[in-house]
Amino acid sequence: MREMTYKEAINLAMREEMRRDPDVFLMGEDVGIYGGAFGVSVGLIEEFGEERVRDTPISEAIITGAAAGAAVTGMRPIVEIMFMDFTTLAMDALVNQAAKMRYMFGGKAKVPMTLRCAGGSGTGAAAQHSQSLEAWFCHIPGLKVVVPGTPKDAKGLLKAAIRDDNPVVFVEQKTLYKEKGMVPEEDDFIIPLGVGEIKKEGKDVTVVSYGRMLPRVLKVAEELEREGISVEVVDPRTLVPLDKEIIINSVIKTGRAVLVNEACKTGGYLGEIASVIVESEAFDYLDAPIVRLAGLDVPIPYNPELEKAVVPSEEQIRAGILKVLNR
Amino acid sequence: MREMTYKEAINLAMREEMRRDPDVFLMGEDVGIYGGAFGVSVGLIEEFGEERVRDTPISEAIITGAAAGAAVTGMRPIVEIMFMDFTTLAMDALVNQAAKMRYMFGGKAKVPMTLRCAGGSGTGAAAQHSQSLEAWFCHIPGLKVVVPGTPKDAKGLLKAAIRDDNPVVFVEQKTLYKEKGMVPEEDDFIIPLGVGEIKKEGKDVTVVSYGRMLPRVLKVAEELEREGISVEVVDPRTLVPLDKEIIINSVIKTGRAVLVNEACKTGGYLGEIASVIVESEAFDYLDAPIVRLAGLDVPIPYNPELEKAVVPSEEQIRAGILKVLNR
Amino acid sequence: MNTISKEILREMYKRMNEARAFEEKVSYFFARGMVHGTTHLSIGQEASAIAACMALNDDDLMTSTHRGHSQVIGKGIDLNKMVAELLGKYTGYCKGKGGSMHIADVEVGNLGANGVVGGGHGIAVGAALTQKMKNTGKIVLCFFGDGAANEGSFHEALNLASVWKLPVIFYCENNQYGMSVPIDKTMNIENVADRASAYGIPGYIIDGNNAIEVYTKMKEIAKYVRGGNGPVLVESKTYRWLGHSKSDAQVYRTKEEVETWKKKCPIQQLRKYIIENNVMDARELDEIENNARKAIEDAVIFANNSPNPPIESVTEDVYA
Amino acid sequence: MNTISKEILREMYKRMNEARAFEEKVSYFFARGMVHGTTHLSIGQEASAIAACMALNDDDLMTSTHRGHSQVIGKGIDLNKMVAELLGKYTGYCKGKGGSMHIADVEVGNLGANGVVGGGHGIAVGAALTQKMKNTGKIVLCFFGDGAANEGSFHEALNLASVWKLPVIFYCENNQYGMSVPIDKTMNIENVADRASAYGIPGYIIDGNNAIEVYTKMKEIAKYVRGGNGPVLVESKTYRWLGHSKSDAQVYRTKEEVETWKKKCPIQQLRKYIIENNVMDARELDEIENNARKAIEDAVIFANNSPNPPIESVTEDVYA
Ligand SMILES: Cc1ncc(C[n+]2csc(CCOP(=O)(O)OP(=O)(O)O)c2C)c(N)n1
Ligand SMILES: Cc1ncc(C[n+]2csc(CCOP(=O)(O)OP(=O)(O)O)c2C)c(N)n1
Ligand SMILES: [Mg+2]
Ligand SMILES: [Mg+2]
Repeated sequence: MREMTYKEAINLAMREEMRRDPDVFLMGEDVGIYGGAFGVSVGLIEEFGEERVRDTPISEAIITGAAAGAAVTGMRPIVEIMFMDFTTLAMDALVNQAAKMRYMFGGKAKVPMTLRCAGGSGTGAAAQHSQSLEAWFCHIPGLKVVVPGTPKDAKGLLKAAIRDDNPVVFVEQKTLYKEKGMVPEEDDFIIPLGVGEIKKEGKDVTVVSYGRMLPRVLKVAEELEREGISVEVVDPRTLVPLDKEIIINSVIKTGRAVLVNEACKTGGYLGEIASVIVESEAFDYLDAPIVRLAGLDVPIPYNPELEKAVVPSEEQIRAGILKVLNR
Repeated sequence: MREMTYKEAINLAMREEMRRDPDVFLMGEDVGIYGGAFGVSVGLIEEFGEERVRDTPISEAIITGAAAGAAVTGMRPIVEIMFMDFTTLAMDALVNQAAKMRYMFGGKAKVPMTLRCAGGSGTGAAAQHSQSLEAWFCHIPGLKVVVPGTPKDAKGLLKAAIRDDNPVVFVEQKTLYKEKGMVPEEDDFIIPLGVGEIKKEGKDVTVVSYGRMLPRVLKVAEELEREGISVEVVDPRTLVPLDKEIIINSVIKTGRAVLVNEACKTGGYLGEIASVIVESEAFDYLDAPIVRLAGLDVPIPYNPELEKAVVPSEEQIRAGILKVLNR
Repeated sequence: MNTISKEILREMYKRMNEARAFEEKVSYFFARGMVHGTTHLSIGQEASAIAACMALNDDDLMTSTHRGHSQVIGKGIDLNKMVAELLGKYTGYCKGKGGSMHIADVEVGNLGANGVVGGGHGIAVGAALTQKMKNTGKIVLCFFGDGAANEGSFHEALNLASVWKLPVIFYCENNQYGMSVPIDKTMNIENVADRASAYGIPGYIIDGNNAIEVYTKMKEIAKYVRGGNGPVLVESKTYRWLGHSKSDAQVYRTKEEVETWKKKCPIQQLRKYIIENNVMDARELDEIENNARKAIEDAVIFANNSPNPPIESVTEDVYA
Repeated sequence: MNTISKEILREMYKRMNEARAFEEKVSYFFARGMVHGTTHLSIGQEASAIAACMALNDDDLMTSTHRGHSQVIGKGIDLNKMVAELLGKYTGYCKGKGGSMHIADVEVGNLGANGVVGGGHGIAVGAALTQKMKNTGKIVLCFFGDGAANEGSFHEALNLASVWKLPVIFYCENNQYGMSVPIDKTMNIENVADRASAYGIPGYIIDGNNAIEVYTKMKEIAKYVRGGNGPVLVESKTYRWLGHSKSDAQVYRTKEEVETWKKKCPIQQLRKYIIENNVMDARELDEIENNARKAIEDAVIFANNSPNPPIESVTEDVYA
């Protein structure tokens, strides 16, 4: 175990996997000597050279399509799309090609590629550089979707994603890049996709959250703990496949659920999680309506105060939890 | 009122709006002399000429971007993207440009464009020509999303979409193109966006459905009626803005809700509708868990029997309704 | 020209006749509503597709298109599995899940037909990247149409392949139309091949109805690409005889135009060449033709006798 | 050459100095963490952007880029509103919602900077289509970078505009790098302008650091485009002096390279030209420079005195 940032953890995961398996390589815009727009791949080109750390032209569609083509012929590409917003340029490659090849071809292909991208607001980058679009990918069978909320999860999940034989969309959180945490250094530390984690145990209310909102939720949960309210915080970590059991069991235990993410509320993945709960046996245990706390249904504005107002604040999370507790 | 097909109703809506307003024009692949892949624009080029019915190169991204650019400078373009699956190639233009321009520019722009596309399976066109991706668009503030389920709605809603000052994604249903219904012929027949309709009144259970599944749901509802079960069928018609009231009021009345659509279940818009219900006062009236009946989480297969098995059948809809009634 | 062996010519003539017979059969099926979905036939384009494939090595790779029957038959394919796939059978290449637009056989390097115009560009580039990184000596043949040359993916693919010097042949089958729209309404230049200069790569124009020319030139081109010189753009001028897909009234072109091109039938041209050059006689060629037709009939019997996919299979193979 | 009026030269020199002063101020703000977000400065590219804009009519349209400050100042802009927007104020062009990357003023034909590389291509094409359909006689200037020329949207846009003969100037500011990657690693050709031939349109190369050349050539080019001859591709060779965005250690290029280009300072070149041709003397020019700096200081005061947007405005203007 060593303390490192979320960014370093991702860097280390790539480094280890590239050392382990010569078929793993990285491509993307400015991933080479620049180290990626957020510095995530710093040092990789020095260790692995230009053949395996490939600066590309600004061509998101073809980079992603080429990853699919390389994957289906035996490589294990990692593609970096600089901002999640620019996956809009790569949707055919990802959704119509990579995600569907295996099924369309009757199971006779596998597409082991990982698409990394940086999601979320909070950096003053405005409407075209700040979206949280994970719900889109979750809606596409054939894709797996991961949103790590801690450095440890980032490392373990990215390694699992790279080793997975399916296309995985790995959504990094810009505002977490510099967050620190203890991270196992063993090469074989893997967090399997589809396994959530109880980030804090509790008994009065379940809060399901992931990614950037997680530290916020945990902070509020600890404050409330001191006030005598016991909050259980569940982090699914992977959105597809979703660890439904861990969520359902927690809600059965607490009888109350608050769901928190940063993405726009309407059509977001919290709707799915809420539905999974109400469709399950947990429905009968629900003592209060489920509360979804999500981003406002607006593009991300530039002004810092407006930008902050778009995503759930600690106060709003606190209020949401108290509301579901009827306090 | 005249009986016509869904396809004819769409054609008529475009024709009327193009006659009324010289700024309205249509562009897309093969929309001219071919009349569109599904024959929806048949005859328009004869009436309006090549300037206003524009065959384009196969370039979805730029057609959509050009629509945004034409709209923001004073035209009211209708773009046809042949299959909904190919909106994957136009997502930047639609999502990062058209949807956000007004907000990013502080309200000083409007983007009155309509993007028509054909969604859904059931025609043997397999995985890349059959998707139902409406949930994606619903997640993007700035876009409106319409999925008409009858010829009448198709006409009234398309006219509203064309007259709307925002980008509207108008999702046509391939398998409904030849469905017939009575359609008002008045030029000023408009169905406002955001207003749902109770397609059949009932008191025992609410079924919310739209688009292709609607005729199926209505058929089952009528059968059940004869068996003494009174089903209310609510069609939101526009998914964004969503007529929450009509859904909530119905569920308050019946105490039970079944949601039916064709799109893949995970991450689909039914999750949003379910959440809207459980977040509202209707939660307290719910006598049973909400049931979502949606497409399987698989790409659309080619074999006709497999293809049928992917979307909710009449039997499954019937079973879902009975389940929520504990029968 | 005479350097093409009899063996190759025989195989070429065989595959071209198989493709023709296959598609005539498919056309028959569709006309009678015996198959569901749609299909895009390449009758008239057999030389363009098949001779190009045959100029490559068996273990080279390819991406095919919505109009891909001749392309995959050119690559060498099991006709039984192909007809079975078209009929949605479990014994088909894709276990009945793909159909006409998604025939693939990844193991032998057929990376799949594609329902998305331009959808194969990225896959071809990626496959070529694999060959380069693994130093396999194999090259990739990327089929696409004139219409696809206007998709952004065309541009990004040719650019990326050119800067990375990837071993891929971008092979445009210019059949003069993208669906109903003639090329002069979708491009402001004479030849698709002229776009090669935008990427600093060679562009070639070949007569796609002349199997001998296609084969000979593609042999040279393949050698160049295999030599590590980077990608090329080849434009094969040809024509589709039938409508774009099953439901096409063809109001956008004249009967005369179609008739002119039918006179340039690629199969008849090859036949003539073979006979005139005394490689085989008419009887031998007739036999090949008959066998081709028979092979298709046999494949239809195989497919008809094949089971449908079990309903449970609908949820199989989404993930590996 | 001497045909450029004193008035124009004065305005050009003024705007170039305003752009320089504006960006130096922005750079200062960022260095001190006084602004949030990021920004892309165009110091060194002022002639390329401003002289191009000024060669067009005031009521012509334009799309700008992430590196758009000089472009919009070239178009003619209210500096107060611009600085206010940069500082996220309610009095800014976008009421504080857009910031550096989204300055727009649709009413005067500035259709907006764009955070998406290549994102302006479609908008420019559509705007040009409006001009053609409404027969306004106006044309559209579409700015983009060398890096953007590798996006699919570049290809689709030039192709569509060329077949529809739309009045748009595709204006590539080739500053040699897309972020950290030099153009020779992202393109296999010498000049972006060479891509014009792929669309059957004229391509021009101009010295983007020479305002006189930019202005003169763009005047001619604008005339051609306004004449209904369809689009053109212009490549303006230039260089950005500073890093790509606020956080760029510039390890990908040498100090010497930067210094060489600084010697070709577009403002100094224009100054020299004006003096040598006796259009204005050094004192006059100094005054323009000082006024430019003062205008920026005034704008900063204006912005600082402006209110932040009210929090309620966060949900306003999503829909019309
Ligand atoms: C991205 C995309 N857009 C549109 C279509 C519909 N479509 C199928 S084939 C076709 C024409 C393709 O023309 P071309 O590339 O010349 O190939 P051809 O059909 O002539 O062989 C079109 C528009 C599609 N399948 N994919
Ligand atoms: C679609 C997209 N991909 C990547 C980026 C990140 N990005 C911003 S500017 C830039 C470089 C653009 O290069 P160029 O077009 O040459 O313009 P320049 O910055 O040199 O003015 C990149 C990669 C982006 N904003 N949009
Ligand atoms: Mg064609
Ligand atoms: Mg550049």
